[in-house]
Amino acid sequence: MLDLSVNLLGKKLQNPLILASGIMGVSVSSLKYVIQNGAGAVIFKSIGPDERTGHKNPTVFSFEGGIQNAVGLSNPGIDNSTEKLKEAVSTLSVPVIGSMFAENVNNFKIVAEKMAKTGVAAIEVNLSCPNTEDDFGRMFALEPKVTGEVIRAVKSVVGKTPIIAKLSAESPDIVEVAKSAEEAGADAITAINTISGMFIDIKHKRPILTNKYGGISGPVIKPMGVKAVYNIYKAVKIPIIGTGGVNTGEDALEYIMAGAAAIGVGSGVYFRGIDVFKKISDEIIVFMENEGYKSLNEIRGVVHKN
Amino acid sequence: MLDLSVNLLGKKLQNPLILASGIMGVSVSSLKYVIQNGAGAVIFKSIGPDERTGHKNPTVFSFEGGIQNAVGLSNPGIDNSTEKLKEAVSTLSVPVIGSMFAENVNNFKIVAEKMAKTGVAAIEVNLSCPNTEDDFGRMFALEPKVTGEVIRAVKSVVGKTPIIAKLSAESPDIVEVAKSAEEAGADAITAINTISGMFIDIKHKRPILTNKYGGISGPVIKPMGVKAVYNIYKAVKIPIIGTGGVNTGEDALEYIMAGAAAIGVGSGVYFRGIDVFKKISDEIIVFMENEGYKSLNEIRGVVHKN
Amino acid sequence: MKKIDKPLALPIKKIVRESERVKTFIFDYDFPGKPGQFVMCWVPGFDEKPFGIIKKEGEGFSISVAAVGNTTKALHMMDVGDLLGFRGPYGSHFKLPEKGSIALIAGGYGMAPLSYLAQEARKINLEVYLFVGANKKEELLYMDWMKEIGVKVHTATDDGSYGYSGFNTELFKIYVEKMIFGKVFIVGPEIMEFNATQICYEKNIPFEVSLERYMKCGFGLCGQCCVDSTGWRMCVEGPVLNQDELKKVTEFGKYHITSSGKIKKL
Amino acid sequence: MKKIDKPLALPIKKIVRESERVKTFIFDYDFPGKPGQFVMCWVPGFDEKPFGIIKKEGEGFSISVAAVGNTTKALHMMDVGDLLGFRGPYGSHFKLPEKGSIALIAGGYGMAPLSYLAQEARKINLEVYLFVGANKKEELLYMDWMKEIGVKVHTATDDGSYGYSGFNTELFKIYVEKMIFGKVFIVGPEIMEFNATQICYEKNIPFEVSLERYMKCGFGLCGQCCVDSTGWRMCVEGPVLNQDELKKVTEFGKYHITSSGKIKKL
Ligand SMILES: Cc1cc2nc3c(=O)[nH]c(=O)nc-3n(C[C@H](O)[C@H](O)[C@H](O)COP(=O)(O)OP(=O)(O)OC[C@H]3O[C@@H](n4cnc5c(N)ncnc54)[C@H](O)[C@@H]3O)c2cc1C
Ligand SMILES: Cc1cc2nc3c(=O)[nH]c(=O)nc-3n(C[C@H](O)[C@H](O)[C@H](O)COP(=O)(O)OP(=O)(O)OC[C@H]3O[C@@H](n4cnc5c(N)ncnc54)[C@H](O)[C@@H]3O)c2cc1C
Ligand SMILES: Cc1cc2nc3c(=O)[nH]c(=O)nc-3n(C[C@H](O)[C@H](O)[C@H](O)COP(=O)(O)O)c2cc1C
Ligand SMILES: Cc1cc2nc3c(=O)[nH]c(=O)nc-3n(C[C@H](O)[C@H](O)[C@H](O)COP(=O)(O)O)c2cc1C
Ligand code: FES
Ligand code: FES
Repeated sequence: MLDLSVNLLGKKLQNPLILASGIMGVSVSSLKYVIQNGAGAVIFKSIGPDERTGHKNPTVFSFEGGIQNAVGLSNPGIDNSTEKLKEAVSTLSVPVIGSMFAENVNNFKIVAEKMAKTGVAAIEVNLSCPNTEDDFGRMFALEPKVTGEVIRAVKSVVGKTPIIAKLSAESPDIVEVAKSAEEAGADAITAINTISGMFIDIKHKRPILTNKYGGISGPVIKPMGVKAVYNIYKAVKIPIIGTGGVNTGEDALEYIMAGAAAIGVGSGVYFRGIDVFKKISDEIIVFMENEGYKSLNEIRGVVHKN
Repeated sequence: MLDLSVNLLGKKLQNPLILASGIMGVSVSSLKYVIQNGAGAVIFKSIGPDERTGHKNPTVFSFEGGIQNAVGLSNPGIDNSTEKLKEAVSTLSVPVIGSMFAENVNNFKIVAEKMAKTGVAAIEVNLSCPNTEDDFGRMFALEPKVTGEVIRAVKSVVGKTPIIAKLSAESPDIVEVAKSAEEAGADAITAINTISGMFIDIKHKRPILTNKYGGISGPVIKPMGVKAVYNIYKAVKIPIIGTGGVNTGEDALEYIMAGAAAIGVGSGVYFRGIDVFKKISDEIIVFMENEGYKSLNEIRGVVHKN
Repeated sequence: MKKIDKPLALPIKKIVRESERVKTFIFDYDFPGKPGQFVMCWVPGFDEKPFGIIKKEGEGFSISVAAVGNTTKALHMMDVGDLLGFRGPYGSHFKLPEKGSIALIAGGYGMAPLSYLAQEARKINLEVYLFVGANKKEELLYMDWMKEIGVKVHTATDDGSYGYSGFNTELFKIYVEKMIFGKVFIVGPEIMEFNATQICYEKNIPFEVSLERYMKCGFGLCGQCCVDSTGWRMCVEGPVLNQDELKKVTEFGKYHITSSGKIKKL
Repeated sequence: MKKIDKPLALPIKKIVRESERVKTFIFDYDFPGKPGQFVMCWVPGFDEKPFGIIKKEGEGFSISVAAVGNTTKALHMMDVGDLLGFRGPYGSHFKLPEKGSIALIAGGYGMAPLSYLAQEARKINLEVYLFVGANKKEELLYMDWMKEIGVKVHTATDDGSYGYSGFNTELFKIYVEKMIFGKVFIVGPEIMEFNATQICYEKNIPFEVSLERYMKCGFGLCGQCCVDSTGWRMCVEGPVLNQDELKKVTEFGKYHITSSGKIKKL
């Protein structure tokens, strides 16, 4: 029998498709809805030390082949979120991963410690939001050293909870950053986050987003994501959650062949609907049947051999 | 009367659309053909110290919304090119800009000196090719300091020939790089070059390009280009040739409103045909007529005021 | 129906003051959209907010906006010719029965989507009974238009300045005892909606309600508008829900999520 | 006609050895393309090269490849079921007259596009005279197919092992004196093409020739295939040029550009 299951950080996922952070993941109900539509695991929207309402709209829009967003890390703050995380962990049928951000090492520790206690399957450390430069300065994931520091600090307070470092293709040093995260104790890597850009409305004569810049996701960033995963795979031993522009089974397979252990799906919810998870799974199955594969292990990283 | 002309580096261009380097610009004839189709100026394909045949095919293909290429800086070498450059300068009806690359400061000087003597209107220094890492190492344009060194060296040997520094959005420090180039004497900035990525063919189970990675151009990189121009415009006084994903008048206007003095057009030749230059000019004119503008000066950088 | 997902700049063609708090902004553009669906309207320099789409016969499209906060007040300051940005149409829409009588229960700017629905209903010759509530007479919208197209208008004002003195839901309750409505359509403040749906459940009348939640993306990605306990997105699976769907929305009439993601009681 | 611009992986369905140096690779896929157009064929691990497209009646499509260098030799080593990647169709195509007689002048694998053209010409009942040249008898391609569809085949071999002894252009010159061809189609080594076009110019016969240049992108971007003095791209405006267009191509029969961009004499 054809098997799409993967083992990730000690958990078994029925399929490799993980809801990416910031999409849908605001409540237990919304995650449940995503799971009903076929996600193998889910990641909550990033949570920080304090409540944030985020940027003003327009914060999200879509263009040919992509989404641009500068939601601005809106979230209720960790203290308003722990109950929700616990409820999610205890009621949802797939592994629930928390996501966190902060503006300095100390706050990373505070949030991580509280989040770890909720029992989440893992904590994804968002080091790569491109939309909060004005509030928080340069993203952490640009620098190997800074990334290592944050991961080490987080690791020191989370006990056995696995840590995932979420990286950015905006760093030309992404491979070094990944290595540094691994060295600091990260248990997995997510690559990539959105890539920053600007759209101008020539009639309004201003950027479309209130934040002016915004992170770009969807198909247009897939080649940058695949390249990142391909290179990181060569450099680290920890698993990689390949993320960025996965809309179809073919997209997912590109990442898996580049070496991804699992796949993050975000904008695909817009491009193909909430059942994007089911659709991608089905498409992967068709491909594997045609090619005579039984398990994803047979094709993971296969590009490195050719 | 509506006027699309722009002054750039002491030359008057009938319109702001400049053929980007590496597209069509291999011979005097090919440039003449581009000019017949409406380009306001042309840039030759980058020329280096020695002859290079470039990477093996596949070196170029197109996907939804973009082009990927790793031509690999094929060129006949500067010594086989000076006659061609001179002929272009003396026979073509618009400003002819040379483009150059090299693997170290010394060779940059050698090529630049020879190129300057051909009488080109300017020399674009390609510091940002993402496709020759294996041969040449990391691109120069990632680092402000390295960029400054190269530009200073080039400036020292070219006499009065204006120098354009061609930068990459792959550098998170692109604004610092631009400032450093300006300080070192660059007379203009081109932003941006292609952005590196990877496409895997899941049936072949290998990257499509022989070079594995390749630079991505076309509509998908426009938001990164516009952001770069917007930010560089705030930081430097020298003119910017906004390049990346310009297929339509609207695209060009986004760049101009972000602050671009002129516009590079490359992949648009594929997406809209060789007459892309005429088409874009016409579209800009329609917009300006509708909005009642008489000259591009009225809208250049206007986004910074809103 | 093609969606526009990147804001489309459109100049205001005409502005109509409907009441003290509500203005209608008319655009010369055939924006797609069915009754109950909404557009995201970008007011440059302020914010981008959801408004019900109205396509009055002979016009492009329009939105009717109550000035309640910063953005809507800024919108009220705008002039003919000024540009707004539009995305949409988003969300589910009302489904009319093929024949018979329907009732519309409207509170405040709930009249906006329901006026468009009334027009479509009258086009196919349904009997349309409107139960509209407002604080006072001056707040009632589209009365002329509704009468013109043959809608049977029943008004209720809090101060009794026009029609029934009290809530429109009370008025509806009186009529429902003596009349048969094939379907009821409800849009207004959530408490009004809640009361109206209770009546319909009691009387076993099929209905549709538009459930407004805070919107960011408007197209199903950010999760901001998801409701308990189904997780449905009010910008995709909603805002229009029917009587069976609504039963599963346990938060209806109780609470919603703020823009930071916190729970706020009604 | 939809183009495929990202390599499409297709398994080889059948391989036919046409001659010592030429094999035909057949694919079970209805690739678009007209006679004279070409595909870019990716031989994974080697290179991606241009080949004329052939769509023989009843087959998907095929390419006939002469083993001349690394890539084509690698291609010759491949088996049924192996995958190749295809982009295209690219370039201009031959335009047949509506009636009358045409002559095809083919050298080497020039027979590939001309065989497909011959098929299309016979479909509309044109008289087709083929003047085909090769070193020796064993190098002649598609003789059975051509005869089958009613093409009048005239062969010339350098060693006289089959038909006329000498060049096919000489043979053509003999026929042209006594026959009237409405149009001539020429594909082969550039020197053969040059000689053939000289005859046509002299006799004032309209013709089309396929002018091969080194190709990289195949779709008009890289400039690799541009010719002097027009700057036309042989992957877009060419490879098929007519007698008037060809006059403007001053480099024809003289030189071309190598993959580094240097000029190389014929
Ligand atoms: C599906 C839908 C259809 C709507 N149709 C109309 C309409 O046709 N006419 C009309 O006048 N109003 C309509 N609204 C409400 C309208 O969006 C708000 O009045 C407007 O956003 C207020 O913005 P503000 O900045 O002026 O006020 P604020 O001070 O920001 O907010 C006032 C109140 O408006 C609501 N609100 C604010 N922002 C949002 C948001 N992004 N999404 C949803 N609700 C918000 C909240 O209840 C808030 O308390 C609709 C809302 C939804 C969800
Ligand atoms: C429009 C066009 C149609 C063609 N159709 C056919 C065909 O139907 N059948 C066939 O056998 N051959 C055809 N060719 C020629 C074929 O492309 C070359 O034989 C092939 O590229 C040789 O590659 P190689 O690696 O085996 O040999 P190499 O050793 O690389 O080259 C041998 C010779 O082939 C030519 N060549 C090599 N690379 C290219 C290239 N990228 N573009 C153009 N020419 C090149 C050059 O003349 C070179 O000297 C066509 C060429 C063009 C331009
Ligand atoms: C609307 C939106 C909000 C997002 N919010 C977050 C977030 O809070 N934290 C985070 O780590 N990533 C966030 N992301 C990035 C996604 O998790 C993902 O890395 C990115 O969108 C690329 O994947 P995709 O192309 O599948 O969308 C967000 C993306 C979008 C589109
Ligand atoms: C096929 C191809 C070859 C290129 N070669 C060069 C080059 O030699 N030198 C250079 O500076 N840029 C080169 N570029 C980059 C372009 O000049 C341009 O910066 C980039 O393509 C973005 O613009 P576009 O989106 O309009 O194509 C090349 C681009 C393409 C597509
Ligand atoms: S507003 Fe974003 S999902 Fe509904
Ligand atoms: S092969 Fe690139 S332009 Fe023709």
